[in-house]
Amino acid sequence: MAQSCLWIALLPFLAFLVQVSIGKKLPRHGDFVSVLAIGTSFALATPIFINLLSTGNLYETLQFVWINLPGVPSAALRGAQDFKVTIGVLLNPLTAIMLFMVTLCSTLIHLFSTGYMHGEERYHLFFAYISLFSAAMLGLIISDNLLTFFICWELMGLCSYLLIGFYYKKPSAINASIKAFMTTRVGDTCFFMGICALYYVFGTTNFMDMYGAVKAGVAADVTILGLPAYTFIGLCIMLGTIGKSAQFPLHIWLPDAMEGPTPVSALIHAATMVAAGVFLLIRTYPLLYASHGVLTVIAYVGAITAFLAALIGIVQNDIKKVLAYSTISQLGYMVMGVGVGAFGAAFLHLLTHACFKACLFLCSGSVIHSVHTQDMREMGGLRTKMPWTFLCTLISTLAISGLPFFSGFVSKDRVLAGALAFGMEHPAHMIIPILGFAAAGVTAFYMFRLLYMTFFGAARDEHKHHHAHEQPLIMVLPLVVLATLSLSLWYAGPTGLDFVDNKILPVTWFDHSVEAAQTSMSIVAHHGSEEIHHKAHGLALIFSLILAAGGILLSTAIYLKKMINPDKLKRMFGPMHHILWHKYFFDELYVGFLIQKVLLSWNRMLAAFDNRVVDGIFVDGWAKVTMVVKSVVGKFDEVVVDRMAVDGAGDLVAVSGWAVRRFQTGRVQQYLIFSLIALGMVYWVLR
Amino acid sequence: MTNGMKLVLFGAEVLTVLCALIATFHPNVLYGAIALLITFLGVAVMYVFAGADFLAGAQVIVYVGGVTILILFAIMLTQWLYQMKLRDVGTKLLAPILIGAGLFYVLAKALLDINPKFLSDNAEPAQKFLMTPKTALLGEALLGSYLLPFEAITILLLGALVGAVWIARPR
Amino acid sequence: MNAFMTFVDKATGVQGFLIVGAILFSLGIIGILSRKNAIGILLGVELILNAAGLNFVTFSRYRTAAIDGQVANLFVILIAAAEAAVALAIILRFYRLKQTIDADEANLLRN
Amino acid sequence: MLSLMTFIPLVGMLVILCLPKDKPQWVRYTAVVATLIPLLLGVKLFLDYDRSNPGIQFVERMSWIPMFNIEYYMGVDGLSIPMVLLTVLLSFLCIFASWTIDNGVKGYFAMFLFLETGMMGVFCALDFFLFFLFWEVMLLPMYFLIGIWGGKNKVYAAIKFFLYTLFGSVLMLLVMLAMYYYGEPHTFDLIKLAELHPFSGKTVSLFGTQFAMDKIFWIGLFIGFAIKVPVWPFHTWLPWAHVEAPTAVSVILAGVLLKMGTYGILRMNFPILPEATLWAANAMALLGVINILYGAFCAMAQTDLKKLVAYSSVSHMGYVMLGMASFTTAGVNGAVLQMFNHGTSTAMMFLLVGVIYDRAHHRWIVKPDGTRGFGGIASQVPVFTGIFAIALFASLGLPGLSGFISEAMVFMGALSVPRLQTMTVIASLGIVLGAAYLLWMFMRVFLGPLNEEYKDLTDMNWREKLTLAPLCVLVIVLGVYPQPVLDLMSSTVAKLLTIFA
Amino acid sequence: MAQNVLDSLKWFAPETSLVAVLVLIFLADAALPKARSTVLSFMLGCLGLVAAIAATVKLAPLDPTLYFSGVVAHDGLSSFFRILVFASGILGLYAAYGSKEIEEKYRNEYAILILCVVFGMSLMAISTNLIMLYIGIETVSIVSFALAGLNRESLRSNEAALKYMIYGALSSGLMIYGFSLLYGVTGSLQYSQIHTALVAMNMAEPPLILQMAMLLIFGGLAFKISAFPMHFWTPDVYEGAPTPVVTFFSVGPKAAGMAALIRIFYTVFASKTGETFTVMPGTALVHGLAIVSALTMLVGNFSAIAQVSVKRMLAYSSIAHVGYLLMGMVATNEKGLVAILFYLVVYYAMNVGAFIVTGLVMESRGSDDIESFRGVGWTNPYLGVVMAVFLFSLTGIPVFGGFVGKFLLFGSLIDVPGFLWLALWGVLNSVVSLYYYARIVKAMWLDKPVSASSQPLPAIAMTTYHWVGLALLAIPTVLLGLFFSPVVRLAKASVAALLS
Repeated sequence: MAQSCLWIALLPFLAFLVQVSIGKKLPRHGDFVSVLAIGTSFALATPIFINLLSTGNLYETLQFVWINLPGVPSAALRGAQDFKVTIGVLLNPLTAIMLFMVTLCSTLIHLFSTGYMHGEERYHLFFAYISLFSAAMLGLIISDNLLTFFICWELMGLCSYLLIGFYYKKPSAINASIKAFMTTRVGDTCFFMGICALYYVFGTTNFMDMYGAVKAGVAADVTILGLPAYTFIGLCIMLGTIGKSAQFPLHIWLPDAMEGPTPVSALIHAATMVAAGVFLLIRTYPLLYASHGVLTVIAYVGAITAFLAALIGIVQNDIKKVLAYSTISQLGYMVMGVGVGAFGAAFLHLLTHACFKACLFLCSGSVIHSVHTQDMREMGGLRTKMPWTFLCTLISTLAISGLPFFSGFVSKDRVLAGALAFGMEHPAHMIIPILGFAAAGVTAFYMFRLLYMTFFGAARDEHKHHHAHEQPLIMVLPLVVLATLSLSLWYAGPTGLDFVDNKILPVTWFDHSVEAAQTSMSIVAHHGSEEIHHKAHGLALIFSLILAAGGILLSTAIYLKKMINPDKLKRMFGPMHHILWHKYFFDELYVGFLIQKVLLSWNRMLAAFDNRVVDGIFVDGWAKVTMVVKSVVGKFDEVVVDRMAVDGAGDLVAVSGWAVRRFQTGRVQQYLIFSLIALGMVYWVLR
Repeated sequence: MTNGMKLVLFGAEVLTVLCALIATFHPNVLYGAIALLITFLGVAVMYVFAGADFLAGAQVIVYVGGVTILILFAIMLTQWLYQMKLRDVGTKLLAPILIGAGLFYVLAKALLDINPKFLSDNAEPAQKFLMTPKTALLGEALLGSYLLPFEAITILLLGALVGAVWIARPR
Repeated sequence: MNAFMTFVDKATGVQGFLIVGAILFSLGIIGILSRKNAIGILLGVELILNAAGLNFVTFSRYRTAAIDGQVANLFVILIAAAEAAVALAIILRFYRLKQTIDADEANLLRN
Repeated sequence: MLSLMTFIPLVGMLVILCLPKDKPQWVRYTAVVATLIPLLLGVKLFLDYDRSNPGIQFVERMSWIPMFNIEYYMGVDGLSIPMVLLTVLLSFLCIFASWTIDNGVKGYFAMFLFLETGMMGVFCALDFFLFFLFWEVMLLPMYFLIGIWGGKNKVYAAIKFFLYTLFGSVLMLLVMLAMYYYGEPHTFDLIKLAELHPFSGKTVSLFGTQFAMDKIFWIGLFIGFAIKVPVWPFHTWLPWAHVEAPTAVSVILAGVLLKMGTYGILRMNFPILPEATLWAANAMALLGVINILYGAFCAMAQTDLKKLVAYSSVSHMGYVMLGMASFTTAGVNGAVLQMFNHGTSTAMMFLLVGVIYDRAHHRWIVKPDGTRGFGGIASQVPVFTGIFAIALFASLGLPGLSGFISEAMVFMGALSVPRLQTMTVIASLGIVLGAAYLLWMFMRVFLGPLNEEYKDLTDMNWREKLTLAPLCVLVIVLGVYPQPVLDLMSSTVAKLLTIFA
Repeated sequence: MAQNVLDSLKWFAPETSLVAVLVLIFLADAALPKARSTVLSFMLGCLGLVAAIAATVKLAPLDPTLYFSGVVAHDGLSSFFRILVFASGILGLYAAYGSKEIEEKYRNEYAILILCVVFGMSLMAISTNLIMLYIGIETVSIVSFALAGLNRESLRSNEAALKYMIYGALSSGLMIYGFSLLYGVTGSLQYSQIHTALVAMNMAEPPLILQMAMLLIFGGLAFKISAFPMHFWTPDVYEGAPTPVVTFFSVGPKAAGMAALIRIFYTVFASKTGETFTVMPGTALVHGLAIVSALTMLVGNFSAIAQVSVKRMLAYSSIAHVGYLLMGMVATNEKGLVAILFYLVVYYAMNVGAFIVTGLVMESRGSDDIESFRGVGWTNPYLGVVMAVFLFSLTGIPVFGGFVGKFLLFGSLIDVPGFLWLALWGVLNSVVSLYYYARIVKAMWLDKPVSASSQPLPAIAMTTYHWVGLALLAIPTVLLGLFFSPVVRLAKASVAALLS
């Protein structure tokens, strides 16, 4: 099975190669190659998933030596010993589940794209890129070590860059692409430092070896930059996640990334790539757990992100931007989940979110494709025109809002419950669950706002409304499949409420798998008492339902029933709206100040320094050497000093010319006088 | 040496130095050249007292009879034929005099300071050497130990002659 | 009178000879350095050579009591003559080309 | 074999000098042959090289000037063989990149072949005297290549290059002499010197003060090599030389010549003066970090494509310095690998800049008057854009391409050394900056709306594509599987490290 | 006695052949019409010089001997320098007969004067007696004055002669006065006896008179080799005198001067101890030489930078090279001596080559300014290549002999305690020297053959005569950079006598 994992990742890569080299010449510009490849990957991933379902556990590895360098065996320094990097496949339940989810989503989105991107320029390249992306994502999932994990991670970043900038003639798109790449690169670099530190501490980057080492407490006393090594690594990994999963404060790139084609947004910026950050946290959970402080920081980052992003979602009018902020917010949930120790819940939320968010994006894509605008203020009343799309949107909206019968209910409640339990255990950190719950309410509010503005009410733009139509089957089918997957049916029974074994919301197959995975990852046991957890679950369920309902009701009141005028609200919360509208001024801070003011002027200064000072001293410094000599020989000449700063080469000539003229006067008797004086001076010096 | 002899010698020395001063500083080169002639004669007298009889003659013949006449001839030639002024005007004397004085100071210090194995006048070899006529000795030396320099200087004179003639000869 | 004779005694001894030589040498140097007239410079050169010759003769008499110094002086005299000949030829040629024998006027070649 | 590889270009040069003036095509084909043979021999060298033997192989040794114990001593080990291969490869490709040179064809190719001889010699020579000879031999053709076939400020650039390098090499000359005369026995044999370490613990008197001999030697050698690398603050010749040089020469300059500096440090400073090396390791690492950041910052401010690439070289060579200073398996291997990888990726960059320069006759990202230089040309020249993107991503260290592996190894090595950890973390900023300036450049040149001036731009022709293809392949293959190159060097590096461990 | 003279004459054969040729040229000049006699005089001159070299080689030293009552020595050093000075004579004749500057009608006189100078230089190299040395030096000087003014219708040539004469007269005056003082201190004119006397004096604190003597003698010799501070005449004379004469001046008298300096320094003032020499204790002679060496390099190199006239630039460069040569003296060991000898050989080839090319350019383009060199590489590639070889060799860049010369010089100094700074200084100076040498190379190759006012510049006229001559100079310049052990071995053998 591990070998089929390899093929799962390899097939899309081959498709990429085909597409990029000869794609343009193939019929239909070769889109079928990519679709077939990812489809086959899905077909390969399914048996693995089924195997997991049937056995409840799965553990296989496959290793190759990638780099093997002899070192000095007896070296005291760890780094000077042998350097060996093995790469390979780690197939455990987490892998299997992710593989299944990603291939499924990818396949559907590939299918959707064939319709959505139809007729675009560089159509083949689009498929090449998303194939490469799929390959990288799948490669990341099956990686058994952090190095290949990182490689795939970066390749995804590349694809993200390429795809955001797909419309490369559009300045906003290319700006967004650079922003995305650079912002994530900041996180990636930290992540990479973490990997280096990990290698330094454990001598390996392999996950399983790392788990073992952490369990054994290897090098627990090593410090890096004054921090305990585990903490350093943990923080680095966290920063990697913050970059990739668009967490506060590096979240700014994701909304802009919506400049890319919508399927890309669905696949990369909602379902898979951004979730890779969370997957990273899950993969390295034992290490994070061993460095206590880091998890709490992670929880805070997640909670803050979840809340802040949700708030921005309220004021956005661009349908994709709303979804982008909601993605950030939901990712915040997952990160928070990992942070508070609700490891399984976060992972489950990752899965459910992938389905309903992909569905939402595809729906929005469908809408955009139909009305040719992204501004919700120009939509409205599309319910009738696009019934399937509407239905799917509705289902996913309900799912994301966390209502019963839908998948979001199951996972989000678990995350919130975990957070609440954490808060109850450590009352000092109670703000984390509070932010989480608040975000849940806000989420419900803005998602329904989206729903109402798009599909309900009267058409605001008659022309666009008139042209709107339902999409072809190839585009609708993925919507339907994803919407179906957003039902709680697949996870915890039809309602999502199931009280078995005194547990709320059990997802039997999933829990078993996660438990098995936890065992293999040597995660000892979750902390806190059983009782608190149980209590928290109950409370969380109630709170979240109340808040979600509140959000929906408020939204209905404002946007459907028009009982409250949104503009009035806007005025009422003027400063607040201002802040939200400017997204807390992060862009201004980063781009406007840090990059344009600080960095660029610093660069210009350095470049100027390079030209003037360094050159001035070291090349044109010949002039200075001559100056010294000259001041010994004769008297100082201000003109020459002035000129020295201008051009050293010319000055060298000028200076020496001056000196020579001073002595080589052409009068032989003067020469003799100079000679005799010099002779006398030499004698004087030596005397 | 009697006191009279000493006074003659001393007079010759004083004359030499005075004429050398004139030769150096007199603005008129013609007077300078004539003073130089007297200087040469003074030096020749000193040679005699130092026991260099042949050299004194050579000095008179070569310097006085040759070099100085040559110089005077050159001066006359250039003056009378081309009506040029002989006076040096606007000579810058400060640096040369300082250098010369410094040099003289150091040399005098060095020369007066030496404590070599000088022969006193009364020493036997000194007296013997002083009294021997030098012509024969010089002849022996020139054909003996100094044969090669003696021969080699002919080449020098030949080269100098060819060169001088080539340069001075009108077109 | 006695003091004068002591001085004369000294002056007519080895030190007197040497000092006269040193004076001639220094004056020769001054002459070469200060004379504008090229022939004047030549006078300085002759003074220097005479100073050296005087030294040779003096040392030959007082230091070695051997003929070497005198031979050396003989060569110096000969060379001085040769040098004077070439020098005068050059000066005359200079005079012909430039209508002056002012050494300062020879400043065509300079930096 | 090494001698053949070294001197066949020289023979080619002589042949070219004898060819008639009006047959430029003959000249070019002669140059192709004269570089192809060393390339083929290089392949054979690669195949025959015994990877498990850390010592010198393919030794050619004979007495040359016995009076001074100077030998003609050539050989390769793990440090030099990647450089040798890089040299023969890039030289061969550069002949094609120089195809469009049309004034003074004879002279150009003659000089170029002469340059190859010098480069090969530097990497193969194991006698210090011989090494120095080749080191200087390179200087002359380089001077002419920049000075005659260069750009607008070629003369200034050429003289600056010449002066700088000469300054470095005379210091090296002094150290060489000192090593010979102070060492016991008197020898120029680098291998023997490395075995004996004859300079530790001795002192030398300079300006009335006693200095530790090995440290003085170390500094002298280091400055000589640092100028070539170029280590900040000796780097200012580099942007000039690169910008003014013709394309192929820039390629050689960045691809091979810069590596001579670090190669020299590894060949001499490390094994011969190990104690001084340890003493200076932190300073070296610090200079490396300064290089990384300084180069990156300066690159960001450039508006000339070539200058940007030039400064990026400064930055990238900083990684080599950092890796070397770590004395770890990963670090030093990574440094050597980075030398090779930077050779390929930067060569690509310069070749590509040359391609666009051939067409547009300028290289401005932003013209000096502030108007837009290139812009949006991606749609006009898709193949060029694609290959440029590969080079660029390789250069910014994108995983999967060669630059990443070496950078990663350098960082892994450097972070394994507690004393370097702070610096390493600061240096990691270079990764971010590298991406920043390259992508920003890419955006301004290739993306966005098309600048109408360039709507007639033609894409790369076959010659250019074929020139770049091998490098492209190398960049990708070594990004995926670097072990073939690492195998060449690893045993030698391990042996080198035993001195320090 | 007679037997003794005849014995001595055997050793004196090289010079004798010169004198014979001199007489023959006189006869030819008198007997034949000008057109034919000039060719003949050239042939005869070369023949005589070659014969002299052959004789020197034939006599190549077995045991060091003093002859002619000890005023001259026959040893390795004299053989080596004799060959050098004879070679410089051949080069002088070669340069003159290829140049238009020395007109047909001057050539007989030129040949005679050159031979006289060569004779004098040879005496300088072999003399072991102050009088002999003085005569040698004066022969060289006085005849050189005439040579500098050979172009008697040219004001520049005459001015050069005048300056040379005045400067030379004062310098030789200083020297002969210094000789007289030395004679007074030691009571002898013979080197070996002076040395013995000095050793016997055993001075911890040398008397002032001895210091003055040394200073004045050095002043005279410094004039001959144009070392600081007696270098001022060099650029003016080099610029004014006819180029072939300068070509000759730049090598021959320098070599002879170095020979004299080496002999005086090592046989009079120094005693041998092991591999190195001990210079008279209590004197700062070596330090003085070091300072002079450093200042000579400095003055030469930094003055050369500002020059426009290439002849003048080469004049300053030749001063700088004397500075390098003096480094070998400072080393006071065998290595230093060997380095000086070797460097002189290389210096001959490269400097003469550079001057000959300069002369050619001057004749074709009317000026020796750097501007006149523009594009020479493009109009005359051969000339451009050989000139570049000479110049790079002068800079001291490897594969050229100049590098090996510097290599040996720096090498001789590197392990001499207390003088490492001089080696460093020399190294820095050689970097500076690149600056001006490269300017010529730049003008030749990096500029196109058009003048500043974009007038096309003509190609340089040259004949096979020049082609061959330059090749004969360029080939050793390169070869000495690659295979230098034969010459080094020769130099070692030559200085062996000083060491034994």
